[in-house]
Amino acid sequence: MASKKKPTLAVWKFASCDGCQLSLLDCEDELLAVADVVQIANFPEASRAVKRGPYDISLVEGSITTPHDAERIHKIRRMSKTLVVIGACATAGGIQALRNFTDVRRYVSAVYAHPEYIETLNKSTPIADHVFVDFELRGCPINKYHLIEVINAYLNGRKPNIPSYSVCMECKRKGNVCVMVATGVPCLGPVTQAGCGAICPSFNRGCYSCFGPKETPNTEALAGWLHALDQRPDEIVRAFRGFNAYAEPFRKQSEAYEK
Amino acid sequence: MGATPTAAVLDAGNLQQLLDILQKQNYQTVGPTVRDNAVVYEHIQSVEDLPRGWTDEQTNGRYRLTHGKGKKFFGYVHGPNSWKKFLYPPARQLYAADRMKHRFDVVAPEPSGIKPALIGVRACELAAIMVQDRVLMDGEYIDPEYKARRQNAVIVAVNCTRAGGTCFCASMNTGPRVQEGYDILLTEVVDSHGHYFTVETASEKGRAIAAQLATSPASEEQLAAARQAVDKAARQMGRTLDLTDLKDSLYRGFDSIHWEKVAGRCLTCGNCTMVCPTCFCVNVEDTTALTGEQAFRIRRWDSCFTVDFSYIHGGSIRATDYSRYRQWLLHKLAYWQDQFGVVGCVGCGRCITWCPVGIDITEEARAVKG
Amino acid sequence: MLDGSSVDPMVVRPFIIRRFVKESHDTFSFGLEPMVGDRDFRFAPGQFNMLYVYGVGEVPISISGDPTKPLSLVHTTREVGTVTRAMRILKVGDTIGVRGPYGTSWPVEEARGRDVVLITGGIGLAPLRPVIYYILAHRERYGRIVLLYGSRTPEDILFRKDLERWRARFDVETHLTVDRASGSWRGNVGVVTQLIRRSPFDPLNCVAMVCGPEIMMRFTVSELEKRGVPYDRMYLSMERNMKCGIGLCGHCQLGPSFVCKDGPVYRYDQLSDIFIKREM
Amino acid sequence: MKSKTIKVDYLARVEGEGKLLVKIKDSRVTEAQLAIFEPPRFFEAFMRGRHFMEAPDITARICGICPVAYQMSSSYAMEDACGATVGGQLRALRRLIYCGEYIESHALHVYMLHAPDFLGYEDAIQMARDHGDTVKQGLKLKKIGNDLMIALGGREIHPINTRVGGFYKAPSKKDLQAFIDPLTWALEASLATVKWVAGFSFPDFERDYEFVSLRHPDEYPFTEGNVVSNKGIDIPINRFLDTFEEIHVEHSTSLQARVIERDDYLAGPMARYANNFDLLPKVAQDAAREAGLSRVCRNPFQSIIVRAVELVFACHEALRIIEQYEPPDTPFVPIEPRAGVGHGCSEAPRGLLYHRYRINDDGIIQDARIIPPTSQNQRAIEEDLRLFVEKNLHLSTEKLTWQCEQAVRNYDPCISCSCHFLDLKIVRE
Ligand SMILES: Cc1cc2nc3c(=O)[nH]c(=O)nc-3n(C[C@H](O)[C@H](O)[C@H](O)COP(=O)(O)OP(=O)(O)OC[C@H]3O[C@@H](n4cnc5c(N)ncnc54)[C@H](O)[C@@H]3O)c2cc1C
Ligand code: SF4
Ligand code: SF4
Ligand code: SF4
Repeated sequence: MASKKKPTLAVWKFASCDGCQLSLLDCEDELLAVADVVQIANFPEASRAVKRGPYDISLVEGSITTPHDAERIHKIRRMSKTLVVIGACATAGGIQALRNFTDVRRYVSAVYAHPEYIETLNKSTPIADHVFVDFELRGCPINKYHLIEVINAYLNGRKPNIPSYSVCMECKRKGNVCVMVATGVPCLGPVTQAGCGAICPSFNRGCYSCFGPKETPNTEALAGWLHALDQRPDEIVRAFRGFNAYAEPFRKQSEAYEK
Repeated sequence: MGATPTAAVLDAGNLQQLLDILQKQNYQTVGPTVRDNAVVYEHIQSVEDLPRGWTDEQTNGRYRLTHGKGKKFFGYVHGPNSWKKFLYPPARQLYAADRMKHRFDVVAPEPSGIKPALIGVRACELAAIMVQDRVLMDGEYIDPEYKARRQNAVIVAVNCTRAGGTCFCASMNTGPRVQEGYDILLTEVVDSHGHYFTVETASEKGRAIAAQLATSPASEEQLAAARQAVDKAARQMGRTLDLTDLKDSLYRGFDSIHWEKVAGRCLTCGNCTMVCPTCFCVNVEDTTALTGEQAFRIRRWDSCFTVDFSYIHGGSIRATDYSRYRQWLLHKLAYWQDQFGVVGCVGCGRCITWCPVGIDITEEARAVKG
Repeated sequence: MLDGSSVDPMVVRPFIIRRFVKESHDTFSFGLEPMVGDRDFRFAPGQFNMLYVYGVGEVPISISGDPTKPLSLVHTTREVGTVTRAMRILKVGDTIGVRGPYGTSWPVEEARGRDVVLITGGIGLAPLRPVIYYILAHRERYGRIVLLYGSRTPEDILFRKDLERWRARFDVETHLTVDRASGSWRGNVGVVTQLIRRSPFDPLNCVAMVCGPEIMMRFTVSELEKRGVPYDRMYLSMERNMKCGIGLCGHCQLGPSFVCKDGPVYRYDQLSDIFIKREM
Repeated sequence: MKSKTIKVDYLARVEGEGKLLVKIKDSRVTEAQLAIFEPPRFFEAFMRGRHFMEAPDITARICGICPVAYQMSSSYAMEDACGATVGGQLRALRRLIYCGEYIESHALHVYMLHAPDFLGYEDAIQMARDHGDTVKQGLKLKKIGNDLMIALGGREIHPINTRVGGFYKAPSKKDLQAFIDPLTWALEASLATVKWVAGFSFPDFERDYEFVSLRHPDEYPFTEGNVVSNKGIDIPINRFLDTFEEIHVEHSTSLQARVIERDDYLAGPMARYANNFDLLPKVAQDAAREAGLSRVCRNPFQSIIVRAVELVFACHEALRIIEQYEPPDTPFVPIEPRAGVGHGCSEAPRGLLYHRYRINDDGIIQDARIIPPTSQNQRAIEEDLRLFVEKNLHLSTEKLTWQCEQAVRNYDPCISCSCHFLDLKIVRE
C-alpha cells in the first residue's frame, strides 16, 4: 500500500461560489488523512503549488457560462482520468442558471456600467452538457462527507454510497416530524435527492431542494399538492426555480406553472 | 393471553412510580413526548415529558397537534414514529473488518444489551411488533440484536380511548383494545371518580413491576368506565379495510389500470414505508476507511419505492412508479399473508396521515379490488 | 446467551481463494477453502452463497462445483459490475467473505427414474453444473440426460473441458448453440430454445431444469409446454437483487415469495402465475 | 530602460479566480492590476422578481466562504424595508452565528492560507509536515467555528436556519451549553495564535489608509452601526451609496468601489480594529498589545495578527452570548412585506458588505444592489501592490512575485463574491 503511487487530485472552478471546494477544507478531521492517501496536485484555493497533469481525479465545481470556460472544460477532461463534478452549479447550472429563463443581455446591463467589457453565454449549463462526467455529486453545497466518500470509493474500487432517493427517506430515518404534514409548510423533500441529512425539515422549514431532483421525481403531483396548500402559481414557479432550476424536471415544472 | 388479568387502579398522580421502577431496573424508558409540532417517541425521564393535554387531528396528508382542555397523558393518537426505531433502529453497523495483507478479520459487535421500556404502546402498534417478530425472530434466520432487544423489552401498553382520523385498526382486528403481547396494560380514564389508570398485567415481568405500584383494587364501575372508553374509540373509527377475500382479490387486481392512476399522485418518496410500523426492508452498505485498512457494513431502513431496491445488472425490475406503488400495497395486504401468515398492515393509519400527498391505502385497496 | 443464535447471520466467514480459473474473457471461477472452522462445506446443487469482497460489497453467486466433493467450494462469476469486477482481480491466497449456502436446490432426487433436461444460457450453466456432476456420479438413477446450452458467441462458452467430457459420453446428449458464430464454429447457430423441439426426451417422464436470462426462460417454458412437459416438472432458477440472502432485507421479493429462501429454484407451477407478470 | 513584468496567472489561496499583473518601467510601476476573471453570475439581476424572504438563501450563494454575512446583510435590509427590528436573544443568536463564521473564516485564513507565506510553504499541508501540531490546532479551531454554524445554521456552508426575522428554529440552552468547553479551549488557542503570528517577520511597509468599517456604540461591530472612517466618514448605512461608488474597470469582472470624489479605502479586519479598538474585550486588547500592535495597524502584512486578535474577540463574544442565553419564545419575528427600500450592512470577516433592496407590497424584489468586501478593497490592493513593488524592486522576480501574491492574500480576498459576477473576457473598444 505504502509503496503504491498516490493518485493525484485536482480541483477546478467554473462559475460558482467556492463553497463546494471549500467543503474539502472543511473536512477538518479528515483533511490530513486525505492528503496522506491522495496527492493534492492542483488545488489553487489551498495551495500555490501546482503539479502538471494528467490527474487521476478531477473535482470540478461550477457551471459553464462563458465561451472561454466552454473550451477550458474540454482541456480538463482530457487531463483527467476520472472527472467528478461537485455541486448544483456543476450538475445543474446552479443559481446562475436563472439567466436561462430570460435574456442575459438584460442582466449584463443591469449589473455592469460597461456591458461591452463582459462576454458571457446565454445560458449557464452543467458540466455534463459539455463533457463526459464520471460522477455527479449533488448539493448546494455538497455534503462534505459525500466528497470524502467519493474519493474513498475511488481509492478502494467500490461504488460510492450516495443515494438517489428522496430527502424524505433521510428525514424519516432521522426521526423528524414532517413539516408539510404537521404544519402545512411547503417542502420539496419528496422530489429532492437525499444527501444533505434532511437539514431543513430538521430546523422546521421546508426543503428548497438544494440537492436537486431525485430519481423519478413526481414534480407534477407535488406541485398540485402545493397548490392545494394554497401556494399561488408564482410561488410554485419560484419553488422549483431555485438552486437547481435548470435541472430538467424542475425546469419543466416551473414552466408549466408560469403560463 | 387468555387468563383474565387481575385489574388494579393507579391514580394518575402516581404514574411517575412506573417510570421510577423501570429506571431503577436499568430500563431505557421511551415514550411519547411533544417535539416539533407532533407527538414523537423519545427517551423520557419523567411524566413531565409526556404529552399531557395534547391531542391531534389527523386526516390524509395532514396532522395538527392541539392543546385541548383535557388532562390526559395519553389523549393523543400516535404520531409519525413507530416503536421499530427502538427495536430495529434506522441505521446500525453490522460489523467492521480489519485488513491485514491478503486477509481480513471480521469483528462483529456484541448485542448492545439495551433494555427498552416502551411506554404507551397502542393495540395496533403491539400488533405491528408481533408482525415484525415473525419476520425478524421467528424464521430460520433471525436478527440477533432485534431478538435481544425484544426479549429485554418491557411493554407498557395503553388502550386507545379515542380514534385518530386515519385509524382503521378495528377492521383489521388489531385494536383499539389491546389483546395480547403486553407486560402491563393501562387504560386511562377521567371521570367522576377522578383521573386514573386501570392496570392489567399479562406476564411475570409485568406483574413484578405492577406489584411495586401504589395501586388499589379496581371497582366494577371503574372497569366498566375503562371498557366503555375503549368501545367509544372503536365506534369513532371512520375508516375500514374489508378483509374478506382481500388477498385473492388483490392478486386479481395486479393488472388493474388503477395502479397508474395512483402513480399519478404518488411521489415515490418512501414516507409510507418509513412510518409503517411493520415495514422491515433494509439496505446494506459496505464502506471503507480512507486508507482501506478497515471496512464496515452498515444496515439502513430501505424502501421498495427506491429505484435501487430492485436493481439487478441491466436495470431495475420495478422501473415504473406504478409498479413500485403496487409492490408496496400488495406486499402489505396480500403477499405478506403468504409470507408470514398475517396481513402486513395493522391499520394504524400512519401511511395515510404522513403521506405528503395524502394517499390512502384503504381507498386504493378498494379501488384495485374493484 | 440467546439460544446460540446470537451470531448475526449477516456476518461473513472468511475463506481463502485456493484456485483461480479464467473461464472466458469475462467469466472466472474460484475454489475456496474456509480459513477457520469446519472445512467440510455441504451444499445442494442450485444453492448460492453471498460472497463479500473486502470493502467493496457482497453479491449472491451460485455454487458451481461438484457437490459430491465437499471440499471444493467453487463459484463461477461473470464480471458485470462493481463487486464482480473487484472479485476478478482477487488472487490465489486472497480472502473472500462467504455466507451461505442459501436457497432451494434442483430436484435431483425427484428426477430419479426420469429423463433429465437441462436448458441453460450464458452464466446460467454455472448453477446447473453441480446437477450434472451429481447425476453423472449417480448415472444409473436417471433416464436420458439432455443438456442444451446457449451462449452468445463461441468465445463465451464456459466449462469447455467439462463440456468436452460430457459430449464424449454416450449417455449424455449435449447440444451447444451460439447466437452469433465466429471463427471456426461449425455447430448450431440460434437461440437455445430452438433445440428443445428436436431433443430426445420423454416429455411426460422428465424433469426440466432451466437457468438463464429471464427472457430465455420464458421462451423455454413455452417450448417445453408445447412438448407437453407438465408445469410441475419444470424448474427455474430466478434472480433478484439481494442484500441479505436470508429473507430479512426484503429486496428479492418476487410476488409472495422471497427468491433467497423460496428460490432461487422454483417449480414452475408455483411460479407460473407470477412469472408472466411484469415488474412484479 | 529596465522593464519587468510580474504576472501571476492564477492567484492561489484566495477564494475565486483572479490574476495579477504588475508592469514596471524604469523603477516605476506603470500598472498594477488585480484582474478578477471570475465569471459574472448576475445576482443583482436575478434577484429581481424573487420574494424578499428568499434573499438570505439566494445571496448566501454569492460566496461559500462567508455566507452568513450575506444572509445577515440581506435579512437586515429586508427588515429595514419592512420596518421591523429583531432584538433580544434573536439578535444575540445572530451575533453568535457570526462568531462561528469569524472563527471558521479567520482560522482558515490565518492557518491555511496566510501563515504558509510567512513560513515559506506553498500550502498548509506542506506546512503540516514540519508544524503538524500547529496545523492541527488551526483545524481544530476552524472546526469549532464550523460546529457553531452547524448548530445554529444547520450546516457550515450556506446555512439554512437563518431567515428574515430571525431563525427557523432556535437552539435549546443545552445545545449551546455544549459549546462552552470547546470555546474555552478556542479562546486559549486564539491567544496562542496571536502570539504565534506576532512572531513572524513582516515586510516593512505601511500606508495611510482610509479605514472604513461599521461602528456601533456598544459593541464591536458585526451587523449594526454607522459606517465610519478614520478620515471623517460617519453615516447611517442608508447613506452608503451617497458616500461610496462603484466603477467598472476594463481588466476586471469585479466592480471597484471608492469613496466618491476621493479614493481607495480599506475595509476588513484592520479597519474594524482601527475604528473599534476601544470596544474589543480586554483580553483581546491585551493580546494585541502584547503582540506589539498599537491601536491602529497600518502594515497590511500584519493583518494576520489583527485577524488573530479578532479570533480572540469572536471566541470571547461567543462565550458571553452563550452564558446569557435563554431560548426566545418564538424563533423569529413575523415580518409582513410592504413597499419600500431597505439597507443592510454587516461586517463579513473580510470586510464591509452592503445590501440595498427595493420591494413591493407583495414582498417581490424590484431592485437589488450588493457591494461585497473584495470589490471595496480591490483598489486598495492595487495601490498596495504599486507601492510595495516600488519599494522592493531590488528583490528577485521570484521573491517579489511571491510577496506580491502575499500582498493580495493580506486581504483574504474572496474573489468569487467580489464580482457581481462572470469570467469576463476583456473586449477592447
Ligand atoms: C441467486 C443468485 C445466484 C446468482 N449466481 C450467479 C453466478 O453463479 N454467477 C454470476 O456471475 N452471477 C450470479 N448472479 C448474479 C450476480 O449476483 C450479479 O451479477 C451481481 O450481483 C452483480 O453485482 P455487481 O456489483 O458486479 O454489479 P452492479 O451492476 O454494479 O450491481 C450493483 C449491485 O446491484 C445488485 N445486483 C446487480 N445485479 C444483480 C443480480 N443479477 N442479482 C442480484 N443482485 C444484483 C447487487 O447488490 C450489486 O452489488 C446470481 C444472482 C442471484 C440472485
Ligand atoms: S418534511 Fe419534507 S422531506 Fe421530511 S418527510 Fe415531510 S415532505 Fe419529506
Ligand atoms: S432539506 Fe433540501 S434545501 Fe435543505 S439542505 Fe436538504 S436538500 Fe437542501
Ligand atoms: S400500511 Fe399504513 S396503516 Fe398499515 S400498518 Fe403500515 S403505516 Fe399503518
